[in-house]
Formats: sequence, structure tokens, C-alpha cells
Amino acid sequence: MLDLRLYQGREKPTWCPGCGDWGILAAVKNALAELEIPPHRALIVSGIGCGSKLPHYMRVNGFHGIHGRALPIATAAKLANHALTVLVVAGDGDSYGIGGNHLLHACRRNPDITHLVEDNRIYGLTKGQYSPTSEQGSLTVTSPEGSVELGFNPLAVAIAAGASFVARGYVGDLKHLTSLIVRGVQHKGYALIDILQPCVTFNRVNTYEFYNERVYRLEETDHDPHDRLAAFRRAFEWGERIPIGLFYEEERPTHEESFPALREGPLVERPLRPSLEEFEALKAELL
Amino acid sequence: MLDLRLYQGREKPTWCPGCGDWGILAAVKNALAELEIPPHRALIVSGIGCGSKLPHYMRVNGFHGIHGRALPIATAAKLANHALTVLVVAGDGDSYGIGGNHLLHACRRNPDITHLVEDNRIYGLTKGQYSPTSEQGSLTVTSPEGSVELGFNPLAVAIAAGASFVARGYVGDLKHLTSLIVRGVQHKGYALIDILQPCVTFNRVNTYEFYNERVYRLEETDHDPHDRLAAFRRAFEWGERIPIGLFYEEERPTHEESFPALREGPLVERPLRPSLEEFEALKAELL
Amino acid sequence: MAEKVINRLSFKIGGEAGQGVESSGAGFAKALARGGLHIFAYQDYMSRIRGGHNFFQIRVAERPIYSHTDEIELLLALTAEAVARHLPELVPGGGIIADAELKLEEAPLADRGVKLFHLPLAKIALEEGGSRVMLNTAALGAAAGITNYKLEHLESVIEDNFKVKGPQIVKANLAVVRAAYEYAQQRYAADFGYELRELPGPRRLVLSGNTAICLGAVAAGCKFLAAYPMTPTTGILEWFAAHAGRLGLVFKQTEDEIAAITMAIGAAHMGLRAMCATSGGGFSLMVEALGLAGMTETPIVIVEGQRPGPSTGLPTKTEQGDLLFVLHASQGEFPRIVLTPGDAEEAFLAGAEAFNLAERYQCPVIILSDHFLGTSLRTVEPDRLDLEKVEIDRGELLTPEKLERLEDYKRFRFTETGISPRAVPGHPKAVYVATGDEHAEDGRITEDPALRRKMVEKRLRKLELARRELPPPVAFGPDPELEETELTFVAWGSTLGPLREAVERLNSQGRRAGLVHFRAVWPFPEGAAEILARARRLIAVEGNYTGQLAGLIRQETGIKVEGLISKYDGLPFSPGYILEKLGELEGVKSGA
Amino acid sequence: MAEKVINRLSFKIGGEAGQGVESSGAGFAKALARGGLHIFAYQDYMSRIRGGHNFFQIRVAERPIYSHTDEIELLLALTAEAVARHLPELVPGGGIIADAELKLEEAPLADRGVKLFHLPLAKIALEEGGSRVMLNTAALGAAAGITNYKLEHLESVIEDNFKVKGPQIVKANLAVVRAAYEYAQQRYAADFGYELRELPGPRRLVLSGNTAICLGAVAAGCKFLAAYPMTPTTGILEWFAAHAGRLGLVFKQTEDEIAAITMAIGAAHMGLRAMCATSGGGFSLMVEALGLAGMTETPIVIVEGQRPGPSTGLPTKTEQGDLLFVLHASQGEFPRIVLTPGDAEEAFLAGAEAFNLAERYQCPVIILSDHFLGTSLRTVEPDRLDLEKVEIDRGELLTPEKLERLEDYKRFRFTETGISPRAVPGHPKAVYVATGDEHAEDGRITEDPALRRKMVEKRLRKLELARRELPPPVAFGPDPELEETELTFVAWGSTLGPLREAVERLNSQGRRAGLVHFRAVWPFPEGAAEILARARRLIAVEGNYTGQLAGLIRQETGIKVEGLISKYDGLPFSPGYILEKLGELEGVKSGA
Ligand SMILES: Cc1ncc(C[n+]2csc(CCOP(=O)(O)OP(=O)(O)O)c2C)c(N)n1
Ligand SMILES: Cc1ncc(C[n+]2csc(CCOP(=O)(O)OP(=O)(O)O)c2C)c(N)n1
Ligand code: SF4
Ligand code: SF4
Ligand SMILES: [Mg+2]
Ligand SMILES: [Mg+2]
Repeated sequence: MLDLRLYQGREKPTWCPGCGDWGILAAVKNALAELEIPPHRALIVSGIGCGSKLPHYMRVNGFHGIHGRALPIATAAKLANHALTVLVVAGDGDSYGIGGNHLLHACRRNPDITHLVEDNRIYGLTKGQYSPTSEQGSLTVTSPEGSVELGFNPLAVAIAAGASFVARGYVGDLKHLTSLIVRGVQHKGYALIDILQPCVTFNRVNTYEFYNERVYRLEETDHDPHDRLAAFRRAFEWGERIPIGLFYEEERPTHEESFPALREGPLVERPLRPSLEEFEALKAELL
Repeated sequence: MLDLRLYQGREKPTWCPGCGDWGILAAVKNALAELEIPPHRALIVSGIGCGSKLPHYMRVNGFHGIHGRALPIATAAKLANHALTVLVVAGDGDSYGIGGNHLLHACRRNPDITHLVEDNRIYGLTKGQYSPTSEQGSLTVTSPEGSVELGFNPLAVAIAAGASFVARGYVGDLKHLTSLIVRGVQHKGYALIDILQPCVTFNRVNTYEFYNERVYRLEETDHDPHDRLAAFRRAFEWGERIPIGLFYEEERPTHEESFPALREGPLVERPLRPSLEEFEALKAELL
Repeated sequence: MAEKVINRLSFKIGGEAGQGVESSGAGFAKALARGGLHIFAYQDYMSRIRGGHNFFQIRVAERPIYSHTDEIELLLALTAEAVARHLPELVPGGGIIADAELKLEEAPLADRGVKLFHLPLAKIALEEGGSRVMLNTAALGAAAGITNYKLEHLESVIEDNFKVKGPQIVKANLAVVRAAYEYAQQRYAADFGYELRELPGPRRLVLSGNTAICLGAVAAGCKFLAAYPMTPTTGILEWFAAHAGRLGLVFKQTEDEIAAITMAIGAAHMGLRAMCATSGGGFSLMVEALGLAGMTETPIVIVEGQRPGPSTGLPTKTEQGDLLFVLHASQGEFPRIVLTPGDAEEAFLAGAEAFNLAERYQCPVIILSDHFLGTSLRTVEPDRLDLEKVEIDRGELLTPEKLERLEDYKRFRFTETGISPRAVPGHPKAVYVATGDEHAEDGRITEDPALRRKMVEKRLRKLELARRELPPPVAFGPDPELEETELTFVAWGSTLGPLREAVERLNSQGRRAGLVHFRAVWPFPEGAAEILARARRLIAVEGNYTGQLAGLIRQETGIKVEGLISKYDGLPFSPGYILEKLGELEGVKSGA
Repeated sequence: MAEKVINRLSFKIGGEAGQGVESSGAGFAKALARGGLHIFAYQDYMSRIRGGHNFFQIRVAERPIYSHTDEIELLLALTAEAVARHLPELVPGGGIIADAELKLEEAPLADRGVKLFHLPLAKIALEEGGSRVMLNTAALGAAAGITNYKLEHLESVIEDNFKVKGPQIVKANLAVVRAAYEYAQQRYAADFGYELRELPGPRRLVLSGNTAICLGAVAAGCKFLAAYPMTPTTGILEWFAAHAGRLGLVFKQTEDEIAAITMAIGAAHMGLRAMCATSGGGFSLMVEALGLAGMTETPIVIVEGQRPGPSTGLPTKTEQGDLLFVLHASQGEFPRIVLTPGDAEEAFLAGAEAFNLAERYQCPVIILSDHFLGTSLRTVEPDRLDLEKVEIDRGELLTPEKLERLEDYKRFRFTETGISPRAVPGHPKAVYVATGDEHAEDGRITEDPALRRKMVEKRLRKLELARRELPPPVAFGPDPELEETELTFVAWGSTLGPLREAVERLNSQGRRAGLVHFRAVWPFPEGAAEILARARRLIAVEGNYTGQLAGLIRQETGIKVEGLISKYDGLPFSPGYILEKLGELEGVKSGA
């Protein structure tokens, strides 16, 4: 366990008091400390949104990119230097709305990165429009008569798309969330952790009370995270009881392992250019 | 049944002889004739790829757009004039690669359109690169050492994302395919029909022989298309035996039904502007 | 005490995000308008939901005004930081309203000759209304009291705004506003040199650029908005969402901006007047489909509300950095029209005319707005937004009757103007395929070089006509012919307001200044070269670093704009800033 | 019969897609190069996989050539349509090779003085090789036979090309080529006025623009290509895919172009030299992330291979319609560099130098290629692609040693040049956040107006230096100082080749013509204005409708380019076309 103060950032978070993002920040720091990954050995890539500002609020290598594109940035960063631990932290709008296609393809690729989704079921930073995970019928500034789309089920889709680690955390259960992040980072491959995160300003439905009443830990049931069908079924459980924990896990070669170029160490550390001999051989193909 | 000659286009298809797209074209014409939808009452929206040229090869309203964007174009076209029958016809690269995000969100919206995916598991028009549905390890011009991604499972993902009609057809079984398209059009809501389509030029694995040996009809089993879990399990069946037919179906309000503006008839037929009274009321909000 | 200044005041509310700075400001602005006063208001806020520092500034006058000023007379400080930030803007004799709890130091205020009006706002809110949440209501009551402004206008706004929350809340707020009003009026009104008095006359609209565009669009028959939320055009989405049910519109929130524009294309292809709204980042994602609209000749309207870039930049501030971007976006060459309204009234006209232009020229039309134009508020005479004056011209759109009589319909027929007869799907005589590939007159794909050549020429020929029909730049100032004018500003978009006032001030100082304002930039309007050629000395005023319009003018006319007054710090231009920079350009230190 | 023309020949293979037109053509081109001849070859194909009409044209000479010509001397027709299409291009005395099965009519050929060489190609393929698939091999053998070209070069190419298919196939193809060669040589060689003779000397590379860019990139240390397939840069993807394992590179085929560019950004941020390749449509999707690279100062390289737009346009043809698009793409203002190599050699240099520029200026670099440049082939001396001459300059990239010695690292430090010290993640002394929001020197988000102003200026200041370091336009022609030149063409990108030859022809006709070619267009290179100002009469030659470079020149220098020779029908320029259009411009009917 490293000293938590190592991760202390210089900036004060701009989040609303009580926002679930504070807890996610704490969990990320806790997990890294527990995993003994110092700030300079981790990279956190984020998108745009309230939650995506997270890397600014701790000490860590950060890339705060554009809306919806954290996954491909992180995937390539990991290919470039697979010695670093790479995390993606982004909102539900970012990850499932504009970024949905990258989610599908990350599941297929299985890059060794951990994707934390700050799922407040709302667009926070743009002031309260409904998001993909907003329940059908949600009343927001852009859906005064109720949103018309079925709420997006990230866990079911990730399982269907081939994700090798699919979990749900809750900021109200910080210890559990921390342990999920630890496991996600330890997992070799793409780990999706959807995090129930109350937005105290714009989401009046999915509050701490709402979740506190409903949430239960999968670990305390007989759920077998290696059973895809069971995981899929659990992913549709949402109502009186809401499961958190590890839904699905499977072992598969990672994206990085499938590139021969990475076998001899991080790509950024390899000699920059081909040898003269290699280069002349390339030219010889054209003769 | 309308006269098939009604749908006869002026252009000769540019597809390779033997390409599965010929069969899909025939099935589309057959289905429209059977449904007695004349060419001017249907709109086919397509993307870019070999198969996406289909609307040019028959008589029908067509919109041959850009790569990956047929779904939102079609969704809005249906909102604008829901009296027309709207189909989307596009390749696997188009629908699941670049267009993957729109697929996810179409499943949630449930627009009353029928989406035919010409799934040849390859990029045809750009000459043989692997596609999202190419099996892991596929050897192509851009994957001479084998593709590294897990093959995309469109049926499982669509079921997970909330699609209300999920099916698979095979061009080698034209009658069955036609009947699937008919059912898809009749289905009220978003119908995804993934079509096994041999590309005789670039895909040397998924040939007619390959499919002929493996394909079986779900209708001839005890599969219950209203059982989501069973559908999900079947969606992973791919090997010695490959199921075709209707995997999953459910009734849900369509996208168009959730817009009050559409209740009095197609939007394109409504009076263009507000009345003076309505307009003055809008201004009065600013006083 | 000197005589009171009547109805000339700049009032600023400053506080943290989440304190209701904007809603209070907008409410007060409305109350002033209801009293027959002219206002201009703009807001400045940070990209965060709580904390930080936001402000809302309202300028009041008895005649139409087009801009804010840098100086303020009255500050309502919800935080101590508001005082620290805005004290330098206060004129001597100005005042600060603050809750007594803030415990501000009086000395630095006194040094500047600024009065402190300490009031027990929270206490009043608690005692009269039962909740601290009503502190803002108390503050507004105090502001009205100090300026002696008629309370009933504020009361009526409070009634309207809180109606949805039920009669209890309305009643409590009214009690709070009255108590604060009286407290402030009795103690401080006599001591404050500025007074606001109701004026007789008709009521005026309090209009933002965003709302103006919505009203214009709806007046012109727009029935479809597809968009993904993005500052500063989110207000357009919210307006459509709020009115869709009532007006029979469709508002579609999409998964991203690619879906937004392609949905607009799908709807427009079927014959709807369809629009999308975004900012530069979202427009970036629309670029590919913009070309599709160009190639398929689909009439769509895009509102691009600029904010400072590149990338996420300053997401809640203002800039004019995207002109050349929208002019050249997407591969290949095709016609597009770019409108650059300067104020809310022009935004209304642009919102309406955009659809006529789009359908007349069968091409995408971009309304290039910005944060300042989109979110600032102005009083506008209601008859300036006249539904009956909004003409609808659908161009070469074929009616079913015309289609009946047609044989061998060709969607992309070669014509002299380049504009082809347009039919929408649904009619048996007009079954065709629209395609983003190059095509023949009937829509089939072609790779024939001669046909290709003709199609490129057909499409681009449309710009020739559009060039002539677009609103030409307008010359403002006492000498619109620019014959006697020694100095002419040239500008586009939202700099219009601050510039109009800067020009007025210059002329009142004895200079002969003018202003040429582009309401439409592309196709470069016919007549622009002539007007510019008449100007003696041209100075561009643009909210960007490189002087994008100035570059375009040189490219199109060969005329070199001599000077550039630029701004790229996220803040809008003010008349004072323009005069100060003019002074620097002219080598004179200006006192403005 | 007149004396034979030696080693001056244009040879065209025409047929349907799927008939192997391109592979045969490329094989023959290589065989010619192996005989020491100079070639220039280009292909024209349709956007379909089978059928339609494609051709491949090879021009042969004894000296370096830069372009194809409109006239051909020998046509290998795989279909009757090939004859119908290309007969008008054949010079009198030229010949057509065709399978006897095609049963061509001789009369129209005879009318043009064109000989028909009917051969039983399919029969030879069947009899000697056992399969009709080898008809192409037979045809190439016939072409070599008729021109008396040494068979062994063709044999060696066949051996190389068919090696992967096993010795059986090699053997069969060799048998076919020999049989056809002998048949054709014996019957027709004497009767054909053109002969191809081996030349002594070193072997030359047969190089396309696409491959040249790959070689340049790899020589400069590029280790990462992320891309989504799109004509005309798919060749770059395929080259990387084919060589990734061997060279230790990563090639990543992505789900779309947004992922491609963001992956390049992710990799570059970590310190790799990373690239993506696309065409205008894919670049459209990259626009938003381009701005992210600009704002985070991430060095990436993008190859944009132009094809005719808008939208899907003519997907397999060529155009130069995207110059202003790539110059202005993305919201806001930020530095970018646009390289516009003119031929394969320049493409190699651009491919290498792009990475140095990207890292030196910490900004995106765009290599603006096109279909013609990317896919045409030229013989190039091997020593022009010299690994050892490719310098690597990583600019202000901090080494671990330098980082060790640092205190208080600031990624975006204000410096005189605007270029800040760059550290990549992984070092304890350099832990920072890069962001697309406006930021302070240390990377934290700021909305402070003064800081914002300084950051905009810092970033854009980098262009000042880049302007001076970019390759200036080059003047070609007998009078590079342009002092005595009466007519100067001005061009960018792939028009270089055809123009060089057009200028040569003009000068050989007694005119005094020159050419100014831009190898880099943005930032507008220092010195360009001066060169252009020296030119007496400027005529732009551009593969677009509007004359985009001409407009830019006027914007940047005030110099008005007098004439424009444009082309936007999908076909590349040829020297003959340029001279013809020049004649039209000059009011003289040219016979060229
Ligand atoms: C391309 C683009 N479109 C729109 C936006 C505006 N925008 C910023 S954040 C955001 C959504 C935020 O929602 P989410 O991702 O759920 O994050 P949260 O704020 O809720 O944490 C949007 C739409 C943007 N920055 N970029
Ligand atoms: C934005 C964009 N990127 C790339 C392309 C090039 N492109 C055209 S078709 C195609 C893929 C075709 O594959 P698929 O969708 O499976 O259709 P198929 O040809 O196999 O029927 C690609 C990559 C394009 N047209 N637009
Ligand atoms: S708006 Fe919601 S998500 Fe954003 S900081 Fe506030 S509480 Fe958190
Ligand atoms: S390349 Fe494949 S998909 Fe395309 S037309 Fe030929 S067989 Fe069909
Ligand atoms: Mg959210
Ligand atoms: Mg395909």
C-alpha cells in the first residue's frame, strides 16, 4: 500500500458538494495506492463531462481529451507503452452516448485497460439533459414530456460484445468500489466498471437513498461470474433490487499480446528506426 | 402480390457474378411485392459498400448516403413521413464497424424500420480488408497475420441493446430470407436482419458451401423467439451448426408513436407554420 | 447630493455557479422590460455546475441599446469574490448590494467612492419566506428598492416564474421581495444616485439570439430539430423540447452530432424543414455529412454557435474563430450559404430566411452564431418578429399537382441556374435515388468525366445566383455611403452591437466613423466589394486571432484591410475595448 | 517501314475490373524497370470489383519521366470495350494486342492506321498453363514479344510474383509467357514500329506515392499507423500490415476514422511517432480530434489522399479539392502544417520530414496527397531513398536524463518560440495532465482571460518559426530566377509531374515558361511571396474548380494569379491537357 498523499492533486475539484464523483476520485486513489502503482506509472484518460475532469484533481498522468473518445486514445496509449497502467474514466453520456461505438470495439479488442463509467444517468456538465442510461420517460430539460428511448443497458451490451470483465460499482459502497477497481486493474484485458453515481444537482431520481435501498452485492449471492448467460440475466435486474459487483469475467489474450511488435518491451522504448539492412530490404521489394 | 416488374431498375448491378447481394436484391423485391408496397411507398436508405448500392439496382425511392449513417437518416425519414415503409440496407462494415453506435441507439429507439445487413464478413468495396464480423484470426490484406479482434456478434448485441426484432437470414435460402424480410417489415418497430452473404471475391471462408453445410432454420426447432435468454444463447451458436430465422421478437411502442406531433398524420403533410395566435403566444412568453 | 441619474444604469449580479445568478438576472431584466425600459443583458459563467464565479449584467436605458459597457453602477454581490472581481468596474457613486453576512470591508469601497448597501437578505428570506433559497428574491427586491423601481413589475415576474412551483412558493417569494424592497428603499434609495423609472409605452420582448433563431425557424415552418447538447446552443434544444408538443414539432436528442446532422438530412430529404444546432466541436463531427447534403442537394440548416477553441477550449465563453472552418468544411467543393446575424433581430430573420435559402438553393445553410449572440438578451419591439412578414419560399419544390403532369422526372436536371426541380419521396412519378456518389441527372451513379464536369458546374453555379440574392453588408453610421467617412470598421456576426455603439461614440467625439457589417459571408455577397472599395480606411473587428473575414476580403476582392482589432480571450467585445484598441492602433492613448 | 522508335512508348492495358489489369500492368512496369528503362505508370479504375472498365498505362523512356501522355502506341485490350474507348488515343502506327476470341473488327483500326495483333491468348494459356486465368500472363508475353523486349525480365517478375502460390503455378505461368512471347515476336515484332531495349545501368525502384510515404515514415521512426480503409490510401494500410511483424510496427485497423486519429493521438502522446492515413471523407471525421491534437500540442501525422468530392464523389479517381478544407478544419485557431509533395520522391521526403516537423512544432502535420500521386508509379534511383540522409529531430522532447535534472516541470511553458519542453508519461518528474480545455502552463484548466490570451499567442507563435523552416516553393524550368520567364505556372501537389513536362515542351517550342511548385502550403512559406512577385504572368494549375491555392496566394500576398487551368473530372492532368488549356486561355487553338 502506497501513501495516499502521493496522489494528492493541486487543484480543488469543481464538483458540486455531495456529487458522487468525489467518491469515485477517492476510490481511484485508494485502488492505485493499494495496487502500489505510483502516479507516474499510471495514465488516466478521460472524455468531457463533470466526471471526466477527474485526472485534474489528483496527481497522475492524465489525458483529458474530447467527448466520447477516451477508449481509442487509451487503447493506443497502452499499445505504445504497455508497461503503464491505463485507466479510462468518463461519464455515461461520454461512454455510452457519443462514445458507444468505441465501447463495442474495445470489448472485442480486449486492451488491458480499466474503464470506469461515472454513470449518473444524466448529462451533468451541460446542465441536465437525459443520457443514454436515463430511464425511459425521464423528465429533463430536453425531455419535458419524458425521454422516449429505452434506457441503455451497458452491462448486457458489454457482455454481448465480448467484454472480458464486466462489473458494476456504487459510490455509496466505497470499499466495494475500490476492490472492484483493484480487480479490474488486475484483470488482464478490458474491464468495464459501470459506477452508480448520484448527480445531486440534476438527477432527482437516482439518489443515494434510491440506491441505498436497492443495492446488493453479487459477491454475497451464488452468482458465478464465469457464466455468461447468468451474467446476462443479472444485467437486466433493475428495480426493487439492483446488483453490484462482478457480473462477468473471462480469460482471453489481451489486445497487446496479439501484436508481435510488443513482445520485446514497450514500443516507445524500441529503437526508432529500422537498420540499414532492413531498410534496403524494403527497397529491394520495389526492384 | 404486386407484379415484380414494378421494381425493375434501369441499372445493371455492378456486383461480381455469384455475389450474395444478387440474392438479397431479389429477396427485397419479392418481399415488397408480397407486401404489396409499390416502389413509391417505400424508401431504402443505404450506406457505402458493395451491398449499399442496392437501391440503384431496383425501382424504389432510395437514399444512398455515407458510410455508416444509414440508420439515423432512415430514423428521421420515418419520423418525417411515417406513412412510407422504410428499409435500411447496408454492409457489415457499414452497420457494425463505422456505424456501430447508431445500431445501439436504433435498438433503444425502436423506429419502425427494417435493417438488412449484407453480412459478408469482409470489406468488399475497398477490396478485402477484414470487417467487424470477420472471425478472429482472419487472413486478409490488412491482417496478413490474422485479425486480432474477436468477431462481432450482432445478434447478441442487438438483443442486449433492446432491439425488438432480431433475425438472421441466408441468401442461399431465398424463400426463408424473403419471409424474414416480410416479417421484419410487418413488425412494428426496429427489425434487424443480419444476412449471411457470401462475397465470392474476397471471402474464401464463408462461402455458399460453408453455409449450406451448417445452416438450419430456427423455425424448425422449439426455439421461442419471445424468450430473451434463449435468443441470447442461440446468438452464440456458430460452428458446426448455424441457426437462421427469428431469434427474438417483442412488442414495444415504436419511436414514431412516442412523438405527439405524429399523431395527426405524417409530419410532411401538416401545415407548415403555426397560426398567428400560436406564434403570438410564443412571443408572449418573452414579455 | 447631485441630481439623480434616471434610467441609465448597468447592474451586475455576481456569485457562484448554483446561486441562481442567471435566473435572477433574467428575471430582473424582464421586470425592467415590463416597465417599458430598454435593456441589454449578458452573462458570463464558468464550465462548472457549482462554485467558481459567474455574473449577469444588465444595462438599462430609455432608448434601444445594443451592447453592454465595461463600467457598472450597481453590483449585487452574492459572494465576497464578486466584490473583489467587480469593484474595479464600479463607477464612483456606484453601489454594492450584499448580504450583511458577507461582512465586507468598507474601506476599499469607500476609497473608490462606492457605497455599500449591507442588507440582512438571508434573514429576510428566512423570516418572510421560510427558506434561505429565497435570498436571491430578497436581493432583487433590494435592487429594485434601492433604485426606486416600481415593485409591481418584479412581483409579476416572480408570479410568472414560480407559478409552476405552486401558490405557496409564489406567496412566500412575494413576501420576501416586498420586505427586502421596503427595507432597501427606506434605508438606501435616497442615498443612491441612480433611479429606474417606469416608462409608458408598449411592452417589449426580452430576446436572446438562441430564442430568436427558434422563433424564426418555427415561423418559417421548421418542424424538426435534431441535436446533441452543446453550449452555447443548448438553449435552442431546450426551446424546441419545451414547445414540441404544443406546436407539433419533433425534437430529437441524438447519440452524437453525426446522428444529428444525418437525421436532419433524412428529414429534409422527405420534405421537412429540418435543422440542427451545435457548437464548433459538434460541427466538426458534422463535416462529412455536410458534404453529403451538398452532393445530394438536400436543404438543411445548421446553427453553429461558436465558442473559443481549439478543441474544448473555453466551453462557456465566446469567440468568432470558426468562420473559415465552416466556409471550407468537408472534402470537395460544393455550395453552402453562411449567415452571420449580428443581433437578436437579425438572428430571427436569419432563422427564418435560412430555410428559404436552403430550399431555394438546395444546399446546406449555416447560421454562424456565438455564445455572446446566442445567450445575451435584448429588448426588441414585438412587431419586429412578425409572422406575417416571414415569407415562405420553397424554391423548386414540386407540388403533387406538378408531379402529376410530369414525365421522366430528373431530380438533378441540368438547368441554367443549376437549381433542379425537387420532388420528395412518396409520389409515383418521382421515384429516384439520391446519392453521395457523383451522379447523372436522374440520380444514377456515373464516373463519366464529361458528366462529372457538368455536375460540378451545375452545383457550383447555384452560388452565382445566391451571391446576388444574399443580404449584402450593411453600412451603419451617419454616412452610409461612406463618402465622408474617414474610418470604417468591418465586421460580421455579434460584434455588431458593441461596434454600433463604438461608432456612435466616435461620431459624437467629432470623428467620422462608419461600420460595414456582414450579415452573410458566403457566398461572398455581391456588392460587398463595392461598398468596401468606397471606404477610406478599413479596420476589421473580429473575435479571433487571425482576422478571418479580413483574409477573406483580401482573397475575394484584393482589398487589404488596414488594421485589425481582435479578441480571443473568451470575453465579448465592448465599445470601450474597441475604442481603446483603436487608440492603440492610432498611436494615441485613449481614455475611454 | 520507317526506322523503329526505340524506348519511347506508351502502353495501355484495358479491361474489366477483376481481369487483373492492375497486377498485370504493375508486373510489366517492373519488368521494364528491371531492364534499366525509366517508366511512369498510372491506373484508372472504377468503384466496382468486377466489370466496368479499368486501365493501366505505362510510359517508357530512356530518361526520367514525370507524367503520362494522352497518346498511346500500344494497347493490350482485354475487352472489346477497351478498344472502343482507347482507339482514339492510339497514334497512327500504333497497335492493339487482343485475344482472337474478341473478334475485333479491323476496319476502324485500319482507318486510324492502327495495327491489330490478334493472338490466341486464351488458347495459349489453356494449352501451356492449363487455365484461362493465365490469359494475362500470355498477354504480357505477347506485349514483350511484339516490342522485342527481353523476355527474361518478365520471367523474373513472374517468378517473384507467383512464388507464394507454389512452384507449379510459377512453372505454368512461365510456360505461358514464353509461348505467347514467341508467337507474338515471330509474327508481329517486325511489323511494329516500336521497340523496347534493355539499357545498362543500375536497377531502379518502381515507386508509388503511397509506398514512398510509408518508406519515409518508417525511415523516420514511425512505429504506429491507425487507419480505416479508404481509397486512395488503402495501399498505405496494406503496406504497414504487410511489414508490421517484420519491422516491429503496430498497424491498427480501427472501427472508424475517429478512432484512427484518436489512436494516433494516444500513441503520440506516449512518445511514439504515429500516423493515420485516409481520404477526404475519413479526414472529415477526424476534424474534431485534429483540434485536440492542436490544443494538446500532440505531434501526429495524417496522410490525406484526395479524391473527387463532395461526399463519396468519384471514389477511385483523383482531384485536388481539399486544400482549403485541411487548412481550416476544426473549430478555433491553432497551428498545423500542410505538406503537398509533388511526386514519389517528394512523398518519401514528406513522409520522413512530417515527423520531424510534427515533433519540432508539436502540432499535427498533414501530408496532402491524392489518388494520382498515391497510386501512380515511377522509377526512382534507389539512392534517393537514403536512410542515412533521413535525419531525426525530435525537437524539444525531453530525455530521461534531462528530466532527472528538472524541477517543477511545465508541459506548456511559455517560451519565445511558443514551443514548450515535451515530456512523455512515465517519468516521476513529469506527471501532468494534457487537456483539450484551455490550460495554464502546467496543464491545469483555466478560464482566466489573460492566460487564455497568452496561450493562444504561444501556440500560434509556433507558426512564425515553421514558416521560415518549411521547404519554400521551388521554381522549375530553365530560368529558376524567373527573370526572363514570360509565363509562370503555379501549382501544388501532384500536378508537378505533368507540369514539368508541359514546361519542358513549351520551352522547347521557344516559349519562356517556368513553374513554381509548392511542396508545403501551410504555414504559407516564407519566401513564397518573393518568388511569386518575380513572376511576370502567373497561371495556377489546380485539380479543383475554384483555384484554391490561387485564392490563398491572393489572401496571403495580395498577388492575383491571372489565369487558372483547372480540372475536376476525376482524371489527372496530362501535359497535353495543360498546353491545350493554355492555348484556350491565350486565345490560340493549340494543336498539342
Ligand atoms: C462533440 C461534443 N458534443 C457535445 C459536447 C458537450 N458536452 C460536454 S459534456 C457532455 C455530456 C456530459 O455527460 P456525461 O458524459 O454523462 O458526463 P457528466 O457530466 O454527467 O459527468 C456534453 C454533451 C462536447 N463537449 N463535445
Ligand atoms: C468515412 C469513410 N471511410 C471509409 C470509406 C471507404 N469504404 C467504402 S465501403 C467500405 C467498407 C465496405 O464494407 P461493408 O460495409 O462491409 O460493405 P461491402 O462492400 O462488404 O458490401 C469502406 C471502408 C468511406 N466510404 N467512408
Ligand atoms: S452536476 Fe451532477 S455530476 Fe456534475 S458535479 Fe454536480 S452533482 Fe456532480
Ligand atoms: S467484392 Fe464481394 S461483396 Fe463486393 S460485389 Fe464482389 S462478391 Fe459481392
Ligand atoms: Mg453523466
Ligand atoms: Mg461487408
